Amino acid sequence: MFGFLRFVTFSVTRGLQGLRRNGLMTLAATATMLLMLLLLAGFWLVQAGLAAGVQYVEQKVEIVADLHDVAGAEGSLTVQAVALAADVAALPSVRSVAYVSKEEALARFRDRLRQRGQVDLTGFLDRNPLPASLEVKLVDPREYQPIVQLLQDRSRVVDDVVEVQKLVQQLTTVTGVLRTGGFVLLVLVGFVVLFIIVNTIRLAVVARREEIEVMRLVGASDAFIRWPFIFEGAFVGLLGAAAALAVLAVASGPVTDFMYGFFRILPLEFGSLQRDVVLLVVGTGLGVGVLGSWLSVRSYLTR
Amino acid sequence: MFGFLRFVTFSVTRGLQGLRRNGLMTLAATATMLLMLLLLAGFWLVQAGLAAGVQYVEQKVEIVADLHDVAGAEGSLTVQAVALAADVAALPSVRSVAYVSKEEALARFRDRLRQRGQVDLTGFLDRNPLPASLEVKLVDPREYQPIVQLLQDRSRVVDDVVEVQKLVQQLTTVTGVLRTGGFVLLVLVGFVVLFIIVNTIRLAVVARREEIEVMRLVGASDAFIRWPFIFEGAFVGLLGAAAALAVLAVASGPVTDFMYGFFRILPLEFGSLQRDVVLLVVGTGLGVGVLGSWLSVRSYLTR
Amino acid sequence: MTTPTILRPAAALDPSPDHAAAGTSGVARPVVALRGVGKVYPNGTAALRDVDLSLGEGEFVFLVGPSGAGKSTLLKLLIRDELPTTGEVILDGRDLARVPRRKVPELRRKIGIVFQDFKLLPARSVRENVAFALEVTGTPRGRIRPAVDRALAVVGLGAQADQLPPTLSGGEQQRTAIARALVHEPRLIIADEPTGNLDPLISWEILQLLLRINELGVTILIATHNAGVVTALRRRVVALEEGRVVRDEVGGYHRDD
Amino acid sequence: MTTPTILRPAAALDPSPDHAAAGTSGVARPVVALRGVGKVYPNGTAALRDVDLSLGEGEFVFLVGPSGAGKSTLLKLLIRDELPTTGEVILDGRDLARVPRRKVPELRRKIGIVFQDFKLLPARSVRENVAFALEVTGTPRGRIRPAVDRALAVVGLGAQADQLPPTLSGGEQQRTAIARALVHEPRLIIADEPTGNLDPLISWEILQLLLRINELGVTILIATHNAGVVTALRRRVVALEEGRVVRDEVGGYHRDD
Ligand SMILES: Nc1ncnc2c1ncn2[C@@H]1O[C@H](COP(=O)(O)OP(=O)(O)OP(=O)(O)O)[C@@H](O)[C@H]1O
Ligand SMILES: Nc1ncnc2c1ncn2[C@@H]1O[C@H](COP(=O)(O)OP(=O)(O)OP(=O)(O)O)[C@@H](O)[C@H]1O
Ligand SMILES: [Mg+2]
Ligand SMILES: [Mg+2]
Repeated sequence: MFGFLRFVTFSVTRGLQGLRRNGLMTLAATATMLLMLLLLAGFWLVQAGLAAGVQYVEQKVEIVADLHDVAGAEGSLTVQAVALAADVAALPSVRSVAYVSKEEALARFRDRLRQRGQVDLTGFLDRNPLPASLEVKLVDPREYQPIVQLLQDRSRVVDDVVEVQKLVQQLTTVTGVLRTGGFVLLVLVGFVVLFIIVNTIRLAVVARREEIEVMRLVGASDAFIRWPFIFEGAFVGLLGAAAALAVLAVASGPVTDFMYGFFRILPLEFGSLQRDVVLLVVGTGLGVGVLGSWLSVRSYLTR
Repeated sequence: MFGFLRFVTFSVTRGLQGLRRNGLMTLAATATMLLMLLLLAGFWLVQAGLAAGVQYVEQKVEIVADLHDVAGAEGSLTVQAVALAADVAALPSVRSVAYVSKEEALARFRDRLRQRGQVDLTGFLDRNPLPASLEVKLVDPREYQPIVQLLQDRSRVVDDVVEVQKLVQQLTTVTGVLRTGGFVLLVLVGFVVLFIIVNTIRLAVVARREEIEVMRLVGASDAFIRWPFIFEGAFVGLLGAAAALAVLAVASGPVTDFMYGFFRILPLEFGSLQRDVVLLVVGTGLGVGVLGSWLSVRSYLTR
Repeated sequence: MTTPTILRPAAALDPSPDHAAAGTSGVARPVVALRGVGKVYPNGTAALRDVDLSLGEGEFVFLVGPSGAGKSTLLKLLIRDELPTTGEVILDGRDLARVPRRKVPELRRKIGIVFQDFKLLPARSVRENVAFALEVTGTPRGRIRPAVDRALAVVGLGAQADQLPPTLSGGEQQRTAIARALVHEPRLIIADEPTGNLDPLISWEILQLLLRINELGVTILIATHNAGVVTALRRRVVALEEGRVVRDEVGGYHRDD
Repeated sequence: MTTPTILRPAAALDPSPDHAAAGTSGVARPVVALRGVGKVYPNGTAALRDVDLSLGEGEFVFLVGPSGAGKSTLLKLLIRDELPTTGEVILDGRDLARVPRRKVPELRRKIGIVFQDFKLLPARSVRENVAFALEVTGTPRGRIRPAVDRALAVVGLGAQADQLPPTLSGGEQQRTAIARALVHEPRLIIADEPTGNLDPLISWEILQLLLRINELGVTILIATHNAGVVTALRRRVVALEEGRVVRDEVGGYHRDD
């Protein structure tokens, strides 16, 4: 027990000494760690923003079914439409169904024209040419096919399922590409980061093979040789992570403002983003530091 | 002359020997170089794409001046409008001016409605409610103010300068942010790349301080000490650059297809992109390799 | 070190005939035994050929022979830094080739070794280099400091305790290496050319010290070219030549003086 | 190296009295002169104090003194590896402190130096280590190979030419260092403890070699603890003690033998 305590004290002390003694190496490794962690965090944030944006857009995807528009039969058609809406809403893949009446459709159309600064020509109309419609929102926009089918089958009520196929397909392709692309990029950057940090630590350890050699010959057990280096690697990782978090904290104000201003249009839900970033940065820093040291020392021990 | 040839041969030979002898170091440095160059090239491409996109969008920015619409006075107004168009076109900050007649405006409006799948209500109209207009494209969209002024002054011809202020402002803000942000990111990534490669090479040289020490003591002149390392750094840089270009060449097919599909909407002009990337990658690799070696060796020479 | 008086070998000698008489056979339980040991390095150099040797507990033995004869190789086998190509090396009754890797550090801790090339850590002070051997083997903090101070005093390095090895003279570096080998009070001391960089005076002092330690029952094996010392002490001398033991008897550096 | 015959010093000696008589004043034009030289290292150690010394062209001088006396420091001053704190070091008529940094390599090329810690490159073979000194000073390729082979033969390392230093015995490393110092046929040879790892036989052979080279007019300065060699040769001996020259005369290692 005492022995173990002594061992830990020894390892931590030696690890810290190593940091101080190998100034250049420590600096190089820590700086590399910092930059790589920033890169990783940056990519991760962009990826998270992208994912949130994509999700938001997907939520907006809806199937619109224009209903038959027979003058005089409005009453009975409305009843049938409401029944259909209830049927559709019962499907598990449907998030919500909204019935848009003819009047509401015209009001929306006018709004849109006004918003876009286009000329409102509806004043010249003698009757409302817009049909009533059902707007169906989906849980997963890729599963639109069965719902479109159902709506088209009710041809007594439904006049036309508006352009939904092409639109949804395009959108899901785009968002899928963005999602996958972002993830692939994140993984790639992650590998680059891992590789470069491990490499830097390895170089730092190579420069101290003499020390390992002497420890071996003097009768130090593997644990006594390995752990100081591992602690040293862990310290480098934590230092780099702390520095990276500090930079992120300082930068987060302006960046958030900017992002917020830029993406104002999308009310994105970032949820536990902050906690995730801290975990990512600290975890990667620590993990890579320890892993790098472990690997580097191992090749000198197994002789 | 012979001496110089011998010197170069010596340096190149030693440089190559150094590469072979310091296997791990060379590998680490080259791999770091490769990854960093890929990162740089990737960022540069994204930045180039962004810049091209922004430029395309900016080209589309135009000032639209609706002209007075007095029934019966069309003839005289058209003459005045053409005269105004000529005046505006003479301004240096104007790229082009187009006169859009009432008929053309209506045709365009119908086209737009059709494209968007909206209901064409224009059939119900008894007369063309759209005014003729002047569409002015700018060399630099940020310089819209004087032109707007000029158009508004001619109030005999010009009825209203359409929403141009807000729109242009928003757009130029967005594109400016994208441009600056992209550039700043590119510069940051560039620094990260420089720093990490120089660091890696420095570590590789530190591991060989003994060699430099012996050369010094044995009476080698600074040039004989320095140049083998510089050639070694240059080789590492070129190796990394060649590997990066190979990766880019292999990846370019699929990536271009994807990008093309994705950005189909924007007929972007990439121009000499390929040549630029080759120059960037090779130049950076070589430059950083040489610089890193130079800096690293120098600190051992100036003692 | 500052007194130019010369300690004459005869005046300093403690003949202790029981050690001197130990001879080839190793009267006491053998601490070290080599049986038919051959060592061929990967590049084909045969550094040792069919060496038989046994050191009894408490013996004091010189290992001599021309440059390249295989002395350092033999010492490296004893700490399992190298493994023999043929034959077996037995330390404390155990065949080193059969000791699992995990147990090797334990064995090495019983041995104090002075390397021919010192193997000091350039970034650590003299004191830290000596303390290193204790720290990395888990010695309690409180015991390290006094042990290190004692070892440094014994080799006359008190004043240089805080210098770094690159700022030491050759002899000071060698004495640091010796102090490190002594500091954990090993039962077997192996010294490879421990006086090559030392003036005759300090060489004699170091040997006096080793003799005193030997009297406490510690086995000592010294590879050396220092003919004067070897000849004057008339202890057991094992002579190697081209990897073979060509002589093993009490006597001087050369067969006939 | 394989013949166990012992070359007795007397048998090997070429007394050449003109050198032996050179004495303190340096009859010939002084190649090396130290005037009131003091050296205090940054940590405060005074390694040399007010040293005056002059070596004439073609002299053969031993530098002796206890460990830490300042011998290596003195040698380092001669190749401008260190600068003196006070006084001047004059090499070939030039004050080393005034030689611009750019000119230093040229000066060093005229000197062959054997370092106490060898300073061999571990990743290069023996042959390459020796060739290194020629290559980095711009010697034409064609002249390197024969010169290196000659130097290696002279120190008896022909067989080990392609080994790396870490796979050499201590003595072989030392001989590699000696070969490197000789290979460019310098006009001044400075050897710091060149026989510390060598057996008496090879030590004598190396000294014979240096004596022969000295006869060709090369000035030679050797720092050593090898009392036997110094005493047998009866050349000029400069003794340092605590950084001061305490003796400078023709004689042995100790004042009174
Ligand atoms: N790792 C190695 N690989 C190849 N050959 C080696 C290795 N180590 C030593 N040798 C060779 O083995 C021979 C014996 O070497 P060793 O170091 O045992 O000699 P030594 O007796 O200690 O000599 P010295 O007195 O010069 O130190 C030498 O010829 C040397 O070149
Ligand atoms: N770079 C340095 N910094 C500080 N002190 C030093 C440095 N180099 C040498 N010294 C000290 O200067 C003194 C003289 O050292 P020097 O190496 O000249 O001795 P030496 O005569 O060569 O001894 P040895 O025979 O042991 O090699 C020693 O006490 C040493 O500790
Ligand atoms: Mg040896
Ligand atoms: Mg010295």
